[in-house]
Amino acid sequence: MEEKETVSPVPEQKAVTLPPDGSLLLSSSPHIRTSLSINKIMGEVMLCLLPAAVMAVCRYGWNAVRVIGLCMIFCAGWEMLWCKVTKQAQTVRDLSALLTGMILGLNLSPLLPWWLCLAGSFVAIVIAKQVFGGLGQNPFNPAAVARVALLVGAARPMTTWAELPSAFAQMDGVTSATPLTAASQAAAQHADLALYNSSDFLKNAFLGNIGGSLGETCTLAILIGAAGLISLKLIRLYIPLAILGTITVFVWIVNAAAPGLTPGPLFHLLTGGVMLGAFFMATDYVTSPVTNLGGVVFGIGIGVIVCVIRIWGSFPEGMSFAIVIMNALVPLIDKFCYKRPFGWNPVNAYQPRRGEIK
Amino acid sequence: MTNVILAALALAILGLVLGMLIGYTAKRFAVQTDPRIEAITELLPGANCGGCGYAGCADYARAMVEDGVSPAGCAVVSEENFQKISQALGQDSGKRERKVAVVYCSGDNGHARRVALYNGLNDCRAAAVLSGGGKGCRFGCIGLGSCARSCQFGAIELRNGLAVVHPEICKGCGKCTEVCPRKLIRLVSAETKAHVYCNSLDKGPAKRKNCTAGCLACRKCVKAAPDIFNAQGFLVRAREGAEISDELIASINCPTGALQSVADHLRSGKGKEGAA
Amino acid sequence: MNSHHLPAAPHHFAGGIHPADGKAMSASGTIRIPPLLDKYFLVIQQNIGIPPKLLVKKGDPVKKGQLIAEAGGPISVPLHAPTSGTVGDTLDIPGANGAPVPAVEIISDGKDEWCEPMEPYADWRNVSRERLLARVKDAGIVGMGGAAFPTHAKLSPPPERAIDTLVINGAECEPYLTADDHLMREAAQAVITGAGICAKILRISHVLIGVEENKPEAITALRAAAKGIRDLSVVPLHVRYPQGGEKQLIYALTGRKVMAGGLPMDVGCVVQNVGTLAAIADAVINGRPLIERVVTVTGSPVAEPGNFRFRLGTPVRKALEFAGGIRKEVRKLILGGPMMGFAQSSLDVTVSKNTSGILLLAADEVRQFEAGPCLSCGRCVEACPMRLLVSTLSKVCENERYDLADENYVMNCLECGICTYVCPAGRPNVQHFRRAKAELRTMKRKN
Amino acid sequence: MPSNEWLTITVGAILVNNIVLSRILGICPFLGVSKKIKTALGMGGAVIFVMGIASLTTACLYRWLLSVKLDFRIGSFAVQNLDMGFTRILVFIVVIAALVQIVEILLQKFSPALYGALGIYLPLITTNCAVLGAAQLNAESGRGILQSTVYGICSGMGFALALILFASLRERLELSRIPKAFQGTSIALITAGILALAFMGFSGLVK
Repeated sequence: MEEKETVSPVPEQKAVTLPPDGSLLLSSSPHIRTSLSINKIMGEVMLCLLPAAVMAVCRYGWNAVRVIGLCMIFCAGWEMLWCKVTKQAQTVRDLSALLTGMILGLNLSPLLPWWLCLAGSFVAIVIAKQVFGGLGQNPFNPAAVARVALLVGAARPMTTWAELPSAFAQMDGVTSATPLTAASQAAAQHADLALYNSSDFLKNAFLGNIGGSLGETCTLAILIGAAGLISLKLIRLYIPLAILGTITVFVWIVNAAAPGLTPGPLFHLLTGGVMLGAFFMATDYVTSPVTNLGGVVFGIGIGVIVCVIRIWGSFPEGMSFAIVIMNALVPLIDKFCYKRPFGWNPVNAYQPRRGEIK
Repeated sequence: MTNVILAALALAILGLVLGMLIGYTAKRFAVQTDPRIEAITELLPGANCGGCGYAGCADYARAMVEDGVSPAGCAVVSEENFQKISQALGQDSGKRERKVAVVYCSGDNGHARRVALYNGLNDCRAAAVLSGGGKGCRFGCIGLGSCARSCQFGAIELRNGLAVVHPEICKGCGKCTEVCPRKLIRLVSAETKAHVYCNSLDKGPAKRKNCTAGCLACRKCVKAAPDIFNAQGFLVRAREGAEISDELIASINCPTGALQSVADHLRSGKGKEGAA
Repeated sequence: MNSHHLPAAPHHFAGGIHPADGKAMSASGTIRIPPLLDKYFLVIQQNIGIPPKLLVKKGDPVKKGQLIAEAGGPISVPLHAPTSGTVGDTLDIPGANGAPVPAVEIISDGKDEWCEPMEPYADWRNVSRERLLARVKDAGIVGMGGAAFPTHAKLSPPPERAIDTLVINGAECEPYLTADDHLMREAAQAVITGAGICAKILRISHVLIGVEENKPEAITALRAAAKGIRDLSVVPLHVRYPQGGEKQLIYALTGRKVMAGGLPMDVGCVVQNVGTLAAIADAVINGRPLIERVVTVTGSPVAEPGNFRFRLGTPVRKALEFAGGIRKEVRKLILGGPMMGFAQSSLDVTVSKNTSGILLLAADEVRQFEAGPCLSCGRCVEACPMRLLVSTLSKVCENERYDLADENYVMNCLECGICTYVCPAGRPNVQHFRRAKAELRTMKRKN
Repeated sequence: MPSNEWLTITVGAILVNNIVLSRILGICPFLGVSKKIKTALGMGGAVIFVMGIASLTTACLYRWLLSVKLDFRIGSFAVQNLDMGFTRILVFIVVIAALVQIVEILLQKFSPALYGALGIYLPLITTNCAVLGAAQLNAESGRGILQSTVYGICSGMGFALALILFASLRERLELSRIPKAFQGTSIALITAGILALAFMGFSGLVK
């Protein structure tokens, strides 16, 4: 050992200015923390929703601005009002209410009257979130619950769509129904579904030239947003991939078993709220399982329920139903999909034996 | 008409048959329970505070009946019900002394020195291991209110960083004494009218540095009333259950105000909060 | 890398993070030796276990390295004077975890004279392992990585435990700290010698030294010092906190998993910190007890951050003076690293056998806990090296449902701090778990 | 759409016309015994058992006694074309009540832990509308005895499913900071409402 007995030159004794009495902060370890915060996360998710919102405005003009804006304002308003009435600290600054409003707005029809936006926001913020204790405590996705409530309670306004100024609208001849509704009607009448599997149609669906709720028509815009979510490390891919994969496989099997019952897998992936739901709603932290395995189970459940409702149910679209139903299962999934702690049951347990020791 | 009579008859027969069947099963598979357990459970307060050391009142009642545990373990039950329980158990009940909890500290934010800011769980036990949550005194009240939250009866008030027990509400269950990491809450006879509200075993100067309301062991009180007050090291304690008149306290005039009557202690905190 | 028929060594573990490490601040330069102080305040109990028994009284003259407290039991180590002089008062000073602890004051006479040294075993290979083990104990050596567990106890596993590997922890995964890094660079030979002594005591030859890849100089130095030693390998590890956690390190180096609630010896390993090894080498070869250690003094408010060889009992106030003083407002004073160290409220705490660092954080570097609502985002679950369901646990503990906390394996928590570091809601998870563990321990003791 | 009769009965009873979430029957035990998954499992099992047996018994009674015209004579007293169908509810209640009483006694004897956990709610199944409802629905839809039994069991399974789902949610809600005004039954009812809303998505799966 190279012992250094020589004393190195000492810096001249500078008086240590002590922090004043009682100003040192005492807290438990760790003493450093990530710069991430809740409102940062919410803001970034909203940023990722922007492409879809912009596309909605391009397609539907002021109506889109109106519905999305109203929902955001109403949601924030309800949150502020709730905090005021229950005399608790204002939580609107965590941006979660605005995000809920934005997602809700993107889930609605551009022609929805303002009072339904108000009611929907009330359901989302007050009934689905605040009565459960606010952010982080709600078992159900607020936007999905609001959409389900509106779908059930106000089916007509929710499914009335603007005239589509696109080439496809004329081609289809259906202006008041989404392709999903049209396809399910066509299937019920045993009509030919080839139209919905044509590459022309699918291209339109990908680019957003079809009818539907504000934010869910343009798959491309949603995928751009999803890429943002992933690159910002806001979501993990387990849930969306499980949903999309399940839908693909399920529809493929149904198609193989009973042709003519429903259009192909691509149709189901590109229409309706699947993309928006898979990337932005099912991945909601609060209401999805925390483990990766749980996420996969959750996603598979959503995929199956969506397909069942779409193919056999009386509602043409089942994404929000599926999300809310699977939300109810999350506590169970979390319970059963949790692998135990490190070293709990070592598969490759190593037990050295006496003879092995030199 | 015949139909109705027949229906009634048929139902009556059905009822009879089923009733007999139930009667038979009830006899055949009967389970014996002691009716006293239920009766005593009814008499207990039902707060399930756990002060007796059992999992709730029903469990305690079971223990009383089956294991012969004394009913005196429940501090909360009213005198009347206590007598009834003793009767039901066929035991001779003695007179119980009412006890209340006392927080032996008067170091609220106006008196105790803060050496650091505390940032973390709002819980005394968690703060106790972190240099005691920032107050300089390592014996005094941490002031995060774990005891107040543990009290089923809402008898503890957190006042300006100091827990204060309201003796008229306190049932003496002793839950707070277990929760307090500093062990400065004790159950004492409700008859004691004044206490030395300090728990610090530090030497005088060290105590003085950390708190302006601590007992400095000047022994003024011990000299005035040696039969009531006795000094243990650097801390004076009033004898439990001693008669201490307000005049005596006034004549002693404790220099730091650590010796206070219970009523004054309750009042003074309020006044200071208003001032702060 | 090794000839043993072991599970594949993964060189990393599941979970973990790499926080901004701030090591650059103190990484340059060499270990500095501070001048002698007038007074040292030696905390009497510097080891986990039984406190040692004080042998001196006020006014006694002492020499440097003289025994001033003897081991109080099997899990206890003696304590030695850091310099020559006289024994002063026995008084209470703030301890590292906040509670006051008894300490003895040593008033220096400025001569710094050594006492009669223990017999140097320069040729340690020919000394019996019993004598080596006794020397480790007599020199007062404890685990210097932080646990302060008496090393001689760790080196004498029960005979029914078969040990085949000595795992050496040079990972130093804690951000900001570079004490082990410097030690490995400057005293690599001592580390290797210490490893050899430990291996001899354990009657094994297989030694693995794990060093994170961000310390290339240390790896080079260790490899140079270990040249020609069969069965000893220096393994570069992924840079990932908590690579230096005992279980994580063993897994990364050998692929063996220590069972929950188990000890390294269950899988045939003994883990030692590099600082401990250097101290062992010094004790065996030079016959010197443990009276000083390398400490990193760092943080943005420190004028001249670096590594120092402090005598035990040096007050932090003095330590900061040696490091050039404070140049901006301090918000937090931490003994140890930022992830697992203890925040202090007083500058009167002293350097003890397990103090690896003195870290100051300025106001703008400290983000306070906010106890926001848990979003169940799963970042903590992803990062937990023990694979606990942290989000659920955190909520359970917040509600003081310790029964549920136990069901959710809270007792396996390492308190490494990752879950709290990554939490966007700023929840004080580690504190929750600490409290839950303490409550559960008392509950279990009662029953 | 699944045309198979059995599929209709099972899927219909479990999902589409879930006895709790769609028909809003049996709410009392649904709210009462859903605090813990463990008790919910026990209760679910009890309900499946009781509903199955009750459906079987009542279907037999209905098929062979209540829905047929009876002709009999006792001595000189002759009855012709006696239709006892109108006593259906009375008979069902009496039979189910007796059945549950017996089950309760047996449980107390053989599984005191489960008995303690189910507490007051076992007697509640005695006159539970869910059990009676299943019997009534069977009688109304004119199902055969086997179909009725299967329907009863599946309704019980639907109840158990809803109960377990709900219990797991409530275990989570227990850890939430629910405003005082909404704690307990009120939040449970809101949750049940949202669940019912979501289960409406299954409408149309069976006719």
